[in-house]
Amino acid sequence: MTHYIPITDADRQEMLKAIGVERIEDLFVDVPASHRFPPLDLPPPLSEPELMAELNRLSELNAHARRYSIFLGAGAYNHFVPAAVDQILRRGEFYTAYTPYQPEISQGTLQAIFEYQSLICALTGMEIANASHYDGATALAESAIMALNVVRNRRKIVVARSVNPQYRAVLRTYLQGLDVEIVGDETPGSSLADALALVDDQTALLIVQNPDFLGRLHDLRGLGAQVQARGALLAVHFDPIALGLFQTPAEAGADIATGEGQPLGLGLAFGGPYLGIFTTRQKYVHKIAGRIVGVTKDVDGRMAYVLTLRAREQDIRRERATSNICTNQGLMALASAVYLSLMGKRGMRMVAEVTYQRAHYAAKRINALPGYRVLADQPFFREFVVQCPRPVAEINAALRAQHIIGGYDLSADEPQLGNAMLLAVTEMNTPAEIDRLVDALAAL
Amino acid sequence: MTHYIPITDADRQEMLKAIGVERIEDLFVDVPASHRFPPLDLPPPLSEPELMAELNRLSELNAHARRYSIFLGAGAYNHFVPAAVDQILRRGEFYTAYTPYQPEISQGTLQAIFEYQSLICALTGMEIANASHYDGATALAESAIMALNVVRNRRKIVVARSVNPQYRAVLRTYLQGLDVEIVGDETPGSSLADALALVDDQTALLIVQNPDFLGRLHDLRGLGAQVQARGALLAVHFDPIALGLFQTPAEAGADIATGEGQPLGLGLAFGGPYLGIFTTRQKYVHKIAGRIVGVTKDVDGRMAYVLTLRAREQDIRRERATSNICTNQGLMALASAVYLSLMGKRGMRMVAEVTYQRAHYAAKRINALPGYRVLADQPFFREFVVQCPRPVAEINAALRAQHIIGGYDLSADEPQLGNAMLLAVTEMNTPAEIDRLVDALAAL
Amino acid sequence: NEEPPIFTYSQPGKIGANLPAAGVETTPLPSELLRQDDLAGFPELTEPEVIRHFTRISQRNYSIDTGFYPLGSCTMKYNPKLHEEAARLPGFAAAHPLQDEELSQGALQLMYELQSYLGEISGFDAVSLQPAAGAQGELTGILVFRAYHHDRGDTQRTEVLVPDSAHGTNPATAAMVGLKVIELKSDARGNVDLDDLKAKLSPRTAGMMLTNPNTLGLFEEHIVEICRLVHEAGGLMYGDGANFNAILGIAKPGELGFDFMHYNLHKTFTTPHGGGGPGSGAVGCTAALAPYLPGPRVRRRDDGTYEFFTPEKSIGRMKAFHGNFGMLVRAWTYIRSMGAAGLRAVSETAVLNANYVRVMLKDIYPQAIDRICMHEVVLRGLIAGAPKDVRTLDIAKRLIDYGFHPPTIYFPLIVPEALMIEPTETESKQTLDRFIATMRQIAGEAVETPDVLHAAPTKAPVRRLDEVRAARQPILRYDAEAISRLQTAS
Amino acid sequence: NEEPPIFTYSQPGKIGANLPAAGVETTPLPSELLRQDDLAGFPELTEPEVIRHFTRISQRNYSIDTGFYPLGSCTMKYNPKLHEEAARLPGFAAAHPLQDEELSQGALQLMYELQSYLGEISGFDAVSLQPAAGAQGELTGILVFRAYHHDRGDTQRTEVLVPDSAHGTNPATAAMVGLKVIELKSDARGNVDLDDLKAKLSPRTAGMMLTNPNTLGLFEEHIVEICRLVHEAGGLMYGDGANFNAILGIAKPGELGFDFMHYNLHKTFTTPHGGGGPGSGAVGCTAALAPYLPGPRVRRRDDGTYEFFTPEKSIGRMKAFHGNFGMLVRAWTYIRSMGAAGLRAVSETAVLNANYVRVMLKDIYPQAIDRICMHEVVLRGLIAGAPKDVRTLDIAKRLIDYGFHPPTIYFPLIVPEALMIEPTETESKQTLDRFIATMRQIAGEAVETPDVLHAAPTKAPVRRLDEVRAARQPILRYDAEAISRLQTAS
Repeated sequence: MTHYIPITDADRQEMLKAIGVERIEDLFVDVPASHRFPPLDLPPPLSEPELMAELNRLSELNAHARRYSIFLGAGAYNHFVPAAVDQILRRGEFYTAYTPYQPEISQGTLQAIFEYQSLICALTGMEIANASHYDGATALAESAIMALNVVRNRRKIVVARSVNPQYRAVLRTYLQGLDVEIVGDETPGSSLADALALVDDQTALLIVQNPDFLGRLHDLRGLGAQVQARGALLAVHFDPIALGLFQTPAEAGADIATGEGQPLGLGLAFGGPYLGIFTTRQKYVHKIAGRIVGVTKDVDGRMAYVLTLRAREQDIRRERATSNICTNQGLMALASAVYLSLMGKRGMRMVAEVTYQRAHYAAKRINALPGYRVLADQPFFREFVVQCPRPVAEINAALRAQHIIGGYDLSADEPQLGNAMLLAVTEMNTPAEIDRLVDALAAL
Repeated sequence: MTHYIPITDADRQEMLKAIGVERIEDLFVDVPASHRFPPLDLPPPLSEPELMAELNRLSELNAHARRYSIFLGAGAYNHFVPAAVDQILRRGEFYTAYTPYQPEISQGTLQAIFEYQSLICALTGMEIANASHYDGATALAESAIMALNVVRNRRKIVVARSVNPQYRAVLRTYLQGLDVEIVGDETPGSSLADALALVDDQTALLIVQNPDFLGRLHDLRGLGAQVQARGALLAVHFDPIALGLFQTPAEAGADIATGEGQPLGLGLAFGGPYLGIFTTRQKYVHKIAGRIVGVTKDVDGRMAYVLTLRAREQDIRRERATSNICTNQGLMALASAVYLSLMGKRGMRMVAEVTYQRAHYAAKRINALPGYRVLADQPFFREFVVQCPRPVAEINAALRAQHIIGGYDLSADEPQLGNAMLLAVTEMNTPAEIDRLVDALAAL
Repeated sequence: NEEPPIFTYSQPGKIGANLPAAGVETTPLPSELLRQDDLAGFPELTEPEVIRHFTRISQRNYSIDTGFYPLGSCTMKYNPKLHEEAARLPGFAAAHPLQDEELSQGALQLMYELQSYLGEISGFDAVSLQPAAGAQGELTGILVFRAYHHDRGDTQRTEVLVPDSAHGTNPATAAMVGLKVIELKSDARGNVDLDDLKAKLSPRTAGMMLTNPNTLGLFEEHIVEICRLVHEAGGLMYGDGANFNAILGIAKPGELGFDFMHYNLHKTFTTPHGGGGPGSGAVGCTAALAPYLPGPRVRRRDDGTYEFFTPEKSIGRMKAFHGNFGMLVRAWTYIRSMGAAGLRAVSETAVLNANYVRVMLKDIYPQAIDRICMHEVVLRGLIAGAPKDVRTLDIAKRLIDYGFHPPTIYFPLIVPEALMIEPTETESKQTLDRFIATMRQIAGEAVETPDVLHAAPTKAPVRRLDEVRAARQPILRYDAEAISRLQTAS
Repeated sequence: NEEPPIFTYSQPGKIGANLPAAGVETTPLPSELLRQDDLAGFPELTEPEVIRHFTRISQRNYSIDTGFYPLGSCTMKYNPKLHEEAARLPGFAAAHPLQDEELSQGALQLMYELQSYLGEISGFDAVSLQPAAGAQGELTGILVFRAYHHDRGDTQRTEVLVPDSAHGTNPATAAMVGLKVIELKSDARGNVDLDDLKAKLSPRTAGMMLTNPNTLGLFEEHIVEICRLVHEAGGLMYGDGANFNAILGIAKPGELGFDFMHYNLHKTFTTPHGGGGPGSGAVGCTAALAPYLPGPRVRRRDDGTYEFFTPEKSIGRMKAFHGNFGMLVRAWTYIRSMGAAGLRAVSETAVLNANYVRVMLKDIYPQAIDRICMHEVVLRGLIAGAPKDVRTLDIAKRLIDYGFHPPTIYFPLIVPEALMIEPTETESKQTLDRFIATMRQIAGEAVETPDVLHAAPTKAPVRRLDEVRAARQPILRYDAEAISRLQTAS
């Protein structure tokens, strides 16, 4: 018995007697005797205060946003998380519930997901959203799987080079068992136009990202029509914060739009759990993977929420399934629903605007430093490429000493850019912090 | 409008119209014009991220238990707070409710307080407990006020020197408007026997503390009878953690027993909010100040909880009241109820035992250091007096550099002890931490 | 949906905490000092059982976070969630109150700043953060008045004037300090009756305790005159800050003539009510009274660091340590997030909301005194055409069935069948409109189906309670037998 | 008690967040790139309204923290509260996943240790923490199988064997990777039918996916033989870890002959289910398969520090960054708080609890296969004497009225009217006895008052839903008009 196990010794005796065995070991006779009760070589158990001390020690071995100024992004962003979000996440009724299989006693989770879907539709302009995927990368991979199901008999996926390289890697992992060709991202520095040029009558999907991995904003109006004219679908991977100000995937004519929900109140969390946002057109509702919540009535006529269109899922179709997704990121979807509700129309615009302005302030100041050059041939949102006078790793090491986490080192992904760093600025980087960064760069 | 005020400009116009005034200022015509709308010279408002940054800065200017080893007690103790306690405290249903005036929709708070009262009775052995006072000091002062009402026409309170000096100060503050004599604690080093000797036919109450301010455990069996034989009452101020092992106030024959509930899962919190525990005999139920919850039935026969015996309170008796207490420490009582329930019989004994053993280990090791002497003429629980080779302030300054918060400097309260420090050790001080303290003292 | 007492889950041997072993060579326990009863009656449970129990009972509570809570005189406003994070930062939640001042500069700075902000908002020269609650703030004030008079050799001032509309704590406080309470009448407009005041002022007057806006929700129209009269008689003016939410940035009590007031940080400054506490009753006063304030207070040293000090003529400590510090963190955060304009918007909106409810309901529920109100309005549960046995209590209980917490009822005592409604500024017009519609609906029910009101509530976790039984046959701690007897009793 | 969609609280101009101003010289926005629709349909609320809304809807959820949740195959065990604090420590919650390894040593050490612990508990040589959920763990495994075979030039292995009792994710996973699913029959004792297995093994066999204990709650008696047969045929054994809670310290899948398995950290290792996620589906495997695992994994450098690495023949990334790190913190904490003996006690008690429910109910609800079960038991909703139209669904819904979450029903598919009950080790005998008594009570009702079951639930926030309407006339986002039409429709 431990503090988590409420069966006492007396209970155990009584229960064993009821079961009709003598000892607890008798319940395990089906396990091959030679493999039964193996020793586990684990550290001795720790008490709660000891554990908390050790966890605190490990935690403080990491740099984090309370002690460091963070100018690193590349897919995870240090945006503001209102305290109210966590107040809701900590409610046992939400976080200790499971998938809402019994709708009568799961209306809380169901309503939250329905509102999440609705908020995401309003944010993206898209017609429908599912209850989420694991993260932005897997949502993007699911867009390819869906496209292959929608556009039958085409086995080519075109993906722009400017899509997050980790996402492109996941896409390749997901599709490696299928007979599919993935092209378009081989050449460093290749453009959206280059990718579009590859869309042909064998192509099921074109995937682009906006703002792209290098932070650049693209005008995608009309792109959907161009792609659809070639019989393919367009998937746009968006940034949910940028949508406070900028062009939606719907305006680009996207058939599918995916996003990483992390900036929507989830925090950095060393990479997860995050939130895969997936949206598409109403007409593809039966092709969408993952869960969806809809509205209906109960027998008394009360409005109620329920998981719907489940015939799509593997628990019914099994081996004909095209997705095995089972768990979604329910709690993260809830967090983002709380975040989006708190922000509202004004808040989303403000966050995007403050982020944009501070990023441009930082870019201007850095560009004025001798030896540094900001690549700004195109509009950008919160991230921009800085060409540096020295290797990025050296610069970051120097910044570290001043409790600044510098930008993403592009030398492996985009070697053609030289000593290039991808810097991210959000509304959490105060003007004073930006000035401190600039001073530190200048002093190098 | 702010993020906390949901009245929009349009609402305001509509509402003003309904009220029949033009501008919001018209609602304040009763305020003398010369004093209306004074400017407030306050710092400009901060956004939530700015506020959190500033709060974090202020927080980290303080030493705290995550960064320092704490050997300081003197009325506030660094005992273990299980994470489960805060999970319950963070529930909006508890912390955003008010006093349970409407019992039908306040059963949560009422049941929690009833269980708190019950747990405190089981812990202390006393017959009844109220819903709490502000802290240990004010609970102790209330014991004097109650005694003056129970024992009519006696105006003397005897208080032992070994009662926490801050508590004695509060006692004097509370009674300063009444014609009451407080004696017994004038002479440094005076004993319980000295105090008992002062109990005469003018005495309403004897107040003692066990373990006392210097950490010493007393055998109080029979004390109640001796005091009552002189027509007075006995109040014992107890330590709730010590009661896991040691003599209860009931065993001492106490008429009133008070305690500081801080060690019961409340944390240090730089001194508050804490929890004043107040218990007494059933026969004094109509003399007790503060709120009490009892059990009854609703009209359908369901068991239910309710504030009861309210005729005692000032909201009914007003100017004949002997206490003006209105608020209790409801949320802190809840915290301690959760703590006590988690600990249970075994846990309370373990915490007391580990505390006792580690304190004694520390005392033995320190006593073996040249120049240091532990006063251990009497059994002690978690605190003990160490006579030091140098002024305590100097020693503590040196310990600080090693992230150790040393003991309480007794030089002002008990100058006759010389360079004396009151050291506290709890189950949160690991053996390794104690060794570090000993090494640091040895190295001085 | 019922949840039994936690003791019913107990089984020998269970534990809900994961504690360390001593890990040191052991010292024998002093056997003669051990308790003899083995903690009889103490429950034994595991963590899952404890969490489930308290989670379940929490759902049997109404709270601000679940609904509208227009409890008059209590200022049940929203408690911002940021504040809960703030108070839990380790430097606040895990700092020892007696650690050296050098190790506590963050806490001291926060306290110093909060003293300044509260002084500025109220127009006072000095603030002490020590009192644990409003009632303790009152006790502080009256002790300070006494000390001030005594210090000047003026020991004959044994009377405290209190209006008949006052909170019960006011006369109780005066009585606690051994002073005599003289009650003052209210006039037809709900103000203190000036003639009665003049008649009762004397060389025995220690001071007067006044809530402004008063408990009728009305601003004392003669406040400057009242203060002048009391001062002329040698008395001091105590301001009960319970209703301070009405006048942030609207008026400063210190400028109106008050000498001393308490702040209910848990009303005006959003620290949570916690089911009845902890509160925080900081106090402010004029420079003349500052030397008598309880200590420790915080001051700034010349080098910019902070230290505790105790005023030279202090009445002493009101409690151990430095006040309910966790509440101070929340109040500081609130003031810094609102700023001057935000605080004024708070009071303006609180008053707007109350007046809106007033005008939308007073045709059915007569207003006690027909004036523009401040942050709360006192109506009366006298519905035209309803049977006499429909009382305000019934209206209140019926509101529960519609999902609302009832207003304060039967207070102030001078208004028969009082319904005291304080909406606060953190409620939307939509919520107010729903409440207004419901109140009007209930008035209709009172006339047409009065039994529905008598039977209410029927949709709460329990229905009306037998309070007489609770008092006559008190069960004040868990006792399986007594509860079993209760359950089988008719 | 109903709570309308959050959009109904929206009013123009409200905001629920307190954001900073830019505070820098501004740059014009690129007007041609701005969105055109002004965020139409986006709600506008204040913080109090948002908190109240989500608090209220939360109370319309059943959860472990409020009651018994015996959902078979889901291991709805208690989620320790310490873990929630642990995952929120700033070095875990506010660290950037791409910050330098030197700045992430605490996180890397924790991941490294968790890899080791999971490997030790399951008997595997290598662990990757990357997969985000059990289903992704399965995908990982099948991709690794494929890569392993291909790497050896063995490209003809296109079939995956899956028992007919398997979780639906197993065949779906195989299909996702383009492999063919071959279903295996179960025998009369609930084991895989060995003859069927032998008949279906071939040079085309890539591997077999097996849950052990299986979804009947039974331990595969021939597990060693099965593994031997599959290996002889050149196939690999995939272990679905969904039921791992039954065998901690009881048996190690790696020693039984499995080549690969996933761990559901949210089942066995107490990370909260979160209303359907996040999960965490770490995977373990033999040394032979380790080179194919997804990266990054963590290894220890010679100097005692930690670094990420990607195995040389890795199938690639399964998701961005390093897995659901917050869940890893919780699982690490759980293992460190339980230790070896504690983990064995977990499984022993989980199995004890399931068998206790089994023997106390199987006279009324026949056990699908009458054997000692492991951590869960599959009964059947076939009550003697009850009308035919009383179905398992009705029993499940009636449980709701008594305050219990229903078990899993109609799964596994091979058991008609299945009731799959998994009590877990964190429930007390008292709770099990109440559940058992209720199940027996319902059986009585099924015979005597079957309409009560058909009408159930009547005490939940809503009653049975029109799921057909939800699918036929889908409303998948807030649309005031559609909802209004729904409400007026008959």
